[in-house]
Amino acid sequence: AEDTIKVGILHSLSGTMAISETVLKDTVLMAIDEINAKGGVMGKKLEPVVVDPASNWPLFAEKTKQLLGQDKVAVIFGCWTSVSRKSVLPVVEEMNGLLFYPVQYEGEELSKNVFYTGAAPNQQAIPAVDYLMSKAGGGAKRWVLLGTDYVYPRTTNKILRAYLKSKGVADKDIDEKYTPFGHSDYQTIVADVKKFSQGGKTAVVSTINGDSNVPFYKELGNAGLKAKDVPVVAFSVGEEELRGVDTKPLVGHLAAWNYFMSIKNPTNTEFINKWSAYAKAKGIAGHKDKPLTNDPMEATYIGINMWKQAVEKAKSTDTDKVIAAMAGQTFKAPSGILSKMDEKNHHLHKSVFIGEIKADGQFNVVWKTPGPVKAKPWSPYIEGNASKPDEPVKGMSVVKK
Amino acid sequence: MTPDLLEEGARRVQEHQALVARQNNTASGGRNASTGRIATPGEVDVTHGRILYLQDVSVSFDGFKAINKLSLDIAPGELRCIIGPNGAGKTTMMDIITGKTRPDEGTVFFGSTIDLLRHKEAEIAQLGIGRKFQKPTVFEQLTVFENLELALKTNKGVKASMFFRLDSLQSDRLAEILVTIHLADSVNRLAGNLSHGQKQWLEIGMLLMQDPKLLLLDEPVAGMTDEETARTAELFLTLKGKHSLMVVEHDMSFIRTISEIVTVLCDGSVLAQGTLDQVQADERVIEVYLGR
Amino acid sequence: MLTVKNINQYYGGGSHILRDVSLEAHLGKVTVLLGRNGVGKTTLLKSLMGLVPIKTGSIEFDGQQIQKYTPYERARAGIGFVPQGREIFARLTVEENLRMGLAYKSASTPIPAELFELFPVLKQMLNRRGGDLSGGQQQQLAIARALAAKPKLLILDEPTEGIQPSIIKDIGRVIRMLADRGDMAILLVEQYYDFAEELADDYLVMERGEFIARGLGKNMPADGVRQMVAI
Amino acid sequence: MLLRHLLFYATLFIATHAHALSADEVKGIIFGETDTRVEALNKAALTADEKTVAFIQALSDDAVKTSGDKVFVVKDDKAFDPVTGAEQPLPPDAEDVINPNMMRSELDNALAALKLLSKDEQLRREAIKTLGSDSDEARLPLIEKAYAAETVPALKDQLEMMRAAILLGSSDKAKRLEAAGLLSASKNPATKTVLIERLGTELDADVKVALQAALAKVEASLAWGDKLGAIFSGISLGSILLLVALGLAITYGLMGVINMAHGELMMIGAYATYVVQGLFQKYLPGAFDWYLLAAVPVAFLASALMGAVLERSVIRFLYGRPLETLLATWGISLMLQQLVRTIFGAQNVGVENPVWMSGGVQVLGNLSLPYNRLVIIGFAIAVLLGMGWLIGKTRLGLFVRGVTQNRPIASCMGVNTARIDTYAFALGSGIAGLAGCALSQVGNVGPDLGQGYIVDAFMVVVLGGVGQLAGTVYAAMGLGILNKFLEGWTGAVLAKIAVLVFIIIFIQKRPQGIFAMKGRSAEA
Amino acid sequence: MSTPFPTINESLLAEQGMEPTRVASVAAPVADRPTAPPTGRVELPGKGPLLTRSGWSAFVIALIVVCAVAPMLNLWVPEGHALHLSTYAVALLGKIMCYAICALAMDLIWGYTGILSLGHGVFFALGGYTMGMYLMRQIGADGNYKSNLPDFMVFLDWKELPWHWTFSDSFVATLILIVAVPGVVAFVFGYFAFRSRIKGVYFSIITQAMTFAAMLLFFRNETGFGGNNGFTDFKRILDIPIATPSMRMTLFVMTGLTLLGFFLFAKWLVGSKFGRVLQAIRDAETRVMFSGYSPLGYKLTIWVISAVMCGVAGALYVPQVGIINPGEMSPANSIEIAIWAAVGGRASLIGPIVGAFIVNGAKSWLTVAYPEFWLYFLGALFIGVTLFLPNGVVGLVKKLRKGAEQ
Ligand SMILES: Nc1ncnc2c1ncn2[C@@H]1O[C@H](COP(=O)(O)OP(=O)(O)OP(=O)(O)O)[C@@H](O)[C@H]1O
Ligand SMILES: Nc1ncnc2c1ncn2[C@@H]1O[C@H](COP(=O)(O)OP(=O)(O)OP(=O)(O)O)[C@@H](O)[C@H]1O
Ligand SMILES: NC(N)=O
Ligand SMILES: [Mg+2]
Ligand SMILES: [Mg+2]
Repeated sequence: AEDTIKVGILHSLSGTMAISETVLKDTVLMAIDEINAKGGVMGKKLEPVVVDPASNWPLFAEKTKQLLGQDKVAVIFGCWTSVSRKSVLPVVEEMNGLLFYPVQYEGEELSKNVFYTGAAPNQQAIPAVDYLMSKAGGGAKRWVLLGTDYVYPRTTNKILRAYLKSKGVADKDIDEKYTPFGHSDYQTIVADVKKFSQGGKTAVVSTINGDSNVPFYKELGNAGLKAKDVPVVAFSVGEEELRGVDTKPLVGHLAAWNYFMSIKNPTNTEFINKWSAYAKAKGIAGHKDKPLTNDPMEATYIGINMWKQAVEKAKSTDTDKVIAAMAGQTFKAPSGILSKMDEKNHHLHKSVFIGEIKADGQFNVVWKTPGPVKAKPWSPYIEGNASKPDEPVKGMSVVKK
Repeated sequence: MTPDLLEEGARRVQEHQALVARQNNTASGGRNASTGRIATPGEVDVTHGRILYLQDVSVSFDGFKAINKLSLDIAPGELRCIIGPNGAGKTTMMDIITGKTRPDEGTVFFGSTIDLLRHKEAEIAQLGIGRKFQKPTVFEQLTVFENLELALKTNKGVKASMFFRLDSLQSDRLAEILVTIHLADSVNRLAGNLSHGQKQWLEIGMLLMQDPKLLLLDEPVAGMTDEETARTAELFLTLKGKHSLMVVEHDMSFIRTISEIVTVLCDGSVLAQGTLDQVQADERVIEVYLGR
Repeated sequence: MLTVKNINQYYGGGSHILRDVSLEAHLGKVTVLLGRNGVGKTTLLKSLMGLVPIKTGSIEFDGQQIQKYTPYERARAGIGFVPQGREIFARLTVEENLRMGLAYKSASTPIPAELFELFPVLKQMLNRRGGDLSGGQQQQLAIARALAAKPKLLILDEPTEGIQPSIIKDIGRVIRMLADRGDMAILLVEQYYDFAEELADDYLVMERGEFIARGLGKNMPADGVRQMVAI
Repeated sequence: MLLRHLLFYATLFIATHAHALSADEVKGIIFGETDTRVEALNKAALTADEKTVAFIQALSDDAVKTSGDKVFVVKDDKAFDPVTGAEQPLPPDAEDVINPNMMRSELDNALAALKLLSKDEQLRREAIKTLGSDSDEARLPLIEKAYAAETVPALKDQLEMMRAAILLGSSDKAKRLEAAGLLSASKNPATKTVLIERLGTELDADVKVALQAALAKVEASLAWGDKLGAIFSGISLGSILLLVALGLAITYGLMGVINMAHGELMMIGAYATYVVQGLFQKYLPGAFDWYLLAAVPVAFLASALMGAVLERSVIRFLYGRPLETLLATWGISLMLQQLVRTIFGAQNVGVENPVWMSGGVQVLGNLSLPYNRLVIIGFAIAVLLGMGWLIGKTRLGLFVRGVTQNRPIASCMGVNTARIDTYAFALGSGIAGLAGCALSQVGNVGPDLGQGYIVDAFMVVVLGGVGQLAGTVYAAMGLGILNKFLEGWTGAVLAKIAVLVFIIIFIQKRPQGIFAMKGRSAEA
Repeated sequence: MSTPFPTINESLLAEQGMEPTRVASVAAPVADRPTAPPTGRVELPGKGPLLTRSGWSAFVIALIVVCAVAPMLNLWVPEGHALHLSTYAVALLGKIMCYAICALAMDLIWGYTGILSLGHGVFFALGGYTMGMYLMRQIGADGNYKSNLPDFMVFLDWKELPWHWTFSDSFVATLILIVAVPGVVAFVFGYFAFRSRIKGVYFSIITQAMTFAAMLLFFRNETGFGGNNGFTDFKRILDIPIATPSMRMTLFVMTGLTLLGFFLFAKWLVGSKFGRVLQAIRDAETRVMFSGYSPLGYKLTIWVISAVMCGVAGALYVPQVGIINPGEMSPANSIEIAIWAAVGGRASLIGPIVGAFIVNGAKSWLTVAYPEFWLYFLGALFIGVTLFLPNGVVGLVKKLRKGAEQ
């Protein structure tokens, strides 16, 4: 056991989240193969430990205990939903483990034991709204904030509402709507959006998550709500989600991410090729025929590579040493930038891209930030956050053995 | 209404009017101290000579009148036999008495104070009306013993049943009944594994355990051998007097052994009433029921 | 017509119900089977229908060995069955119940009109659900249903139970008539002794899963069958 | 489509001062920031000739590529120079021209404006529809010209509305008043937008009053569309609930199998549809639009077959033990989900609407009924009638009902109960497959598809009254319409909660569902 | 005429230690001569003891394991030692014991009374949330926002605790509410449902509707229970840090004791006449009514008892797994509870407990050992149990034991 380093992979392979998370497990496995092929980390091979928390939040915590306590993994790559992360958090903190979280989320959190490689709200939501307000984006004046009823959409919309207000948008021009998880009938919602849009140029910000997106987009297409009339910008819809949608009627609707598969640069080409080859070789269902990459995959990939660099820098897999070594790590990201881990706040600096859906399910990048944006996990648009330190607070009354 | 019922009714009306007249003459304004009774709630009051009293009861199912202006009464301690063609409404009548079916109209009284239409099935059972179904219904997953134990007359509240223990008196009674119903050797068998006839007996046993004031027995000897039929008849005769019984049967020899008054139901109302010989001689009864 | 040899039957718990039971039933004859409650009459009939498995023994019907047949194959071979406790299809209408009786006939086979002559009440209630009928009406329906397909062997398990006297008489007449036509064998389980005696061409008395007496119907009084059944 | 365009080029009225498309114009339209591209486009459009039109059309169809500063129009795998029309080799590094929303909208408008003067009435109609919401003042002369030339009264009216919408921005108060008056007769939702926007900037009190009056009238005429729309979406949701529940009405309602794998049988139907789609794409691309028709029987058979296998191998041992069926079918459902994950992957797969199911009929200005919803409603009715006939009127149906009520006795009547059970379960499963096929047209096709509907399906069957087909129909429609009615009022989340609470309360009133069986037969 | 009631010698009615068999398909000893004439002496089965001798020994062993062996192996045996009971194992066993309580509760209502609840998750969650509220308050001002209000409330801009949090800072009140909240909810729901005589699947489905509606309600942030994230990041209980080995062990032992206690209680309950009335209701409710029992009271009583047991399980569960969220109310979770009971064997009390351990143990092991295939195994387990073990695992054991005896 001494000649390998164990790496925990904590993504749901069954249950509702398997749709999104399974591919992240494969991404980690691919990266591990790649690292091992190049000689591993500090001369040791990485050994993946895959578990299935089955989209069950308490099970995430239990599996984390097992990974850290029984299997003694050096690091965990995992979680997608915020609630799964929240469930895992006390455990990694108590057992002083290390978690890399690869999905965009609502912020309002900063743990010493977690590295957030997905976007904070200011790295995704705010730029997207800026774009839609601009002339090129259509100059939206009215806003429908549409989401699945849970914390990530609620928080994001709260931040957006505050932001829009600061830009002079009146309350009557903002319509906030939520649907239950797994909601599958969007007729009323789309009809409402249509009606709302009669009152002036309207844009829809969608934080609809997971399975509901397909029926939502199908309904948009049915109802003839075209992007040029009412553009919809989504924060949880990427290449993988569009796999299940007939995109022809959706051309022009938008998504904001820090990575798109369609971004053209050599790093990305290499990344896509690597993934395609891996998916073929392993016969990953779906991807072996139509390989797709997306933002959380990129974030996962950056995460594991940065962790490798940090371990090598620290010359140890000791959590505290690796944490220290992570600060300021850089990695040439498939999105085309030199991605950097913030010195303090455990979040990546990320470029923001706005893409429009193309008929083939890919995205046209129509706008991007001039350079990487530093994450603000504590959004200034939420009261009381101004005084928050931009780094994990140490010694949070956790009792050690 | 049959003539004898009419007569009976008229007699009772006269009696009642006379009583009212008498009472009104007293100084206490009709409240005659010596005849005044306190109607105890839940206790059946049979001072008027009737333990069960149905008047003008009708019920229909999807337009089909199963019971049609049925009037009938039974005296305390009486053993009344009810016969009538298949579909005459005998079982439906029992359904009404026991609260299983709500009539569309009419009154049903247990004694002179208890309006059965205001009570639920369990309450009616607790008031003292026991019933044996046409199709034997026992607790199939419980043993014979447990079936009888459950039927035992006792406090049937939740708390009481949690702390219930069979006392020796009750044990004796249970044992007696086990013998009566020929299931003494089957105390621990599951009721569901009994044969049809054994279930019939078990159900009768449960009824005995319940010790009701009024027993409604829907075809109790169906599927029994002649010998057992005879034993059943014997049993019913011993019950008579202490209990009131209403027995529905198609077995004429059985009826003959036990009957005093026989009521013939047809198309939901009383067709004839009298001794067995009387009704057997009645042309209408022969026509619709007995056959030639 | 029907030859049963040495049937042994056990229920799940291991209790031995039928012990080496053998019997025969012939065309044009009514064979009456008597016995007290719980001796195994119904179990025997169910074994004949294939509703309960038998451990050993053979059943020959109309020249075929049918002990391996499923119940529906036995029905198709020409056995009609009136089960104890009526067992009509409660949520099918009377008409549909009768149509079920014709299940293995071609779809266009009409319901024999004579059934309605026999049991006029059924015609009246053709569209009522079987389960809503009175007990006796259900029993009539059950008999009619078994007759619908004109079986070669008719098995009846206490068919008079719960039926009004006039109809019992009718049923008796029908059974006699069917037997006398000569194209049907009838096996009748009955508790109603007088009825049984009147109809019996042959009789069998069962006690604890065994036949303790058998003989010709006309000898029943002489053989003291009534006493046997009465302990 | 193609034919229409050819016709368009042939009949296009060319403005007198048209001049040929220049290379500079092309570059201006293709390269640079969106703003400047739009400017260049509109300039070119004013003096458009045939080539310009063809070029704009190509750009709008995403058929233009660039390589360096060279521009190519691609048609049938061949590249042409937009200016000369000469065929050219397409460099391998050629890239698509990206048209963001704004650009695309301008392209459409420019094309529409050019088509306004077409001789083809259909083209004019389309053009008017496209331009409907656009009140660009620069286009006024064109519209007036078209108005003068228009002969079809309905189109003339619409052009007048467009003219009025533009005039609303006129500096002449009288014209604005006139425009407001004209617009009040509009039934077009776009008019509402125009009026609201003008109201925001209007200073003149008289005009404001007129605008408000017009707005009120327009809103009143739109209200109808909203109401009908809500009812339609209720019926549409109801039809989906019905489809989802019908199969269960057999496997559960009639056979008493608490079939937790019902959802997965739908999922199989949906995946079967996906597979058929794939086969058509591969082997019959020409007939792709009709793949769904082929998918219907395939989905039915796939699920029916799976149902038959399940019945033979598991369910048949469990008749009379309904609660055990819950456990076993739950296990089956887990396995089927994982099976699909193993074969098709954990992600959703894409099932496209055929062209004839995209879009919808415009019934009112603000009410269009999507074809796919209409088709599904029709499909649900067809399945319902078919199933009703099969169960209620055929011998098979009679046997199914008989067997499910009393298996041993049915077999004594000569019914091969094992076979009937298999048929019945396969039928219920097949209908689930049909539901899955329909669902693939409105929602996800993924391993979770079934889980999303199973609870609803049970609610519908039970609310209707177990074993009551008519009840199932009422329950599905009732819940669909109630849900949509509440949703418009309380939002989707509270509506869903309210519907569930409604079910709980309703069952208190009718403990056996809407169509409770009455009388003794219910207990038997 | 001979009297139909022959008198019986009292001494012959001596108590027999026989316990009546009550499990459906384990056939009772069938008398080979069913209609043997009455012998004149009737042996009535006496009331069996609460547990048999071996039952008591097993119980005592379980008690010792929970209270002494487990703590010793966890706290004193050093890590790395072969006998060491890891923290992970303690947490896992603790969790499964909570589930076992639910399964036991399910058995009372489903196995014995024949009422299948597909909404027991809601009671579990209510108990859990009640405990969770207390634990949230115990965080004090140590949360992200350094406020006395729970973080999610700060985030929602709430300035004070909503009314339903009133008693959440008192441990005693919390203990009362853990029983009272699921109890009252169950009472109200059950009262109306049973009064309307809702039965069978109709009842099952409305319980499912109930838990589904509750889940959606709790998902909403405005409801005031932390929305989708629920409660997590607990720090203290009774002002004692929660994430310590000794606290974990304490919770473990308490869970074990609760489970054993509930087991005895349930055993007593089903052994009483009350328990037999429940089974009678399951088999023939009409007959029960005509025997003079009002099923409403009986059903309601056992329903509330069952709900309260689930609530207590939920309250014990939350501090051990460290999170409570609306996912616990998803219909699938409630179905699972029924499945544990069925796998172990319904109407046997010990069965559901065994079932909970088998299913959850298998799940925990398989999700690690075969993360991609475990659902096949689990699915096959459910199918296999139904097909081959109609009385669950316990039924199999009984059968084997019987076979061995013969
Ligand atoms: N729920 C119901 N729906 C329709 N008809 C019914 C219903 N209940 C009873 N009936 C009809 O009412 C009539 C009376 O039935 P009931 O069972 O009371 O007859 P019965 O006198 O007990 O007959 P039997 O002697 O055959 O048992 C029958 O014709 C029966 O078909
Ligand atoms: N499913 C069963 N499991 C175990 N034992 C059974 C089962 N069914 C019947 N028995 C027993 O088998 C014996 C014979 O029953 P059977 O029903 O054949 O009697 P029967 O002669 O038809 O009686 P009856 O005249 O009462 O109908 C009885 O002792 C009965 O208790
Ligand atoms: N963090 C999210 N997308 O739940
Ligand atoms: Mg009757
Ligand atoms: Mg019998």
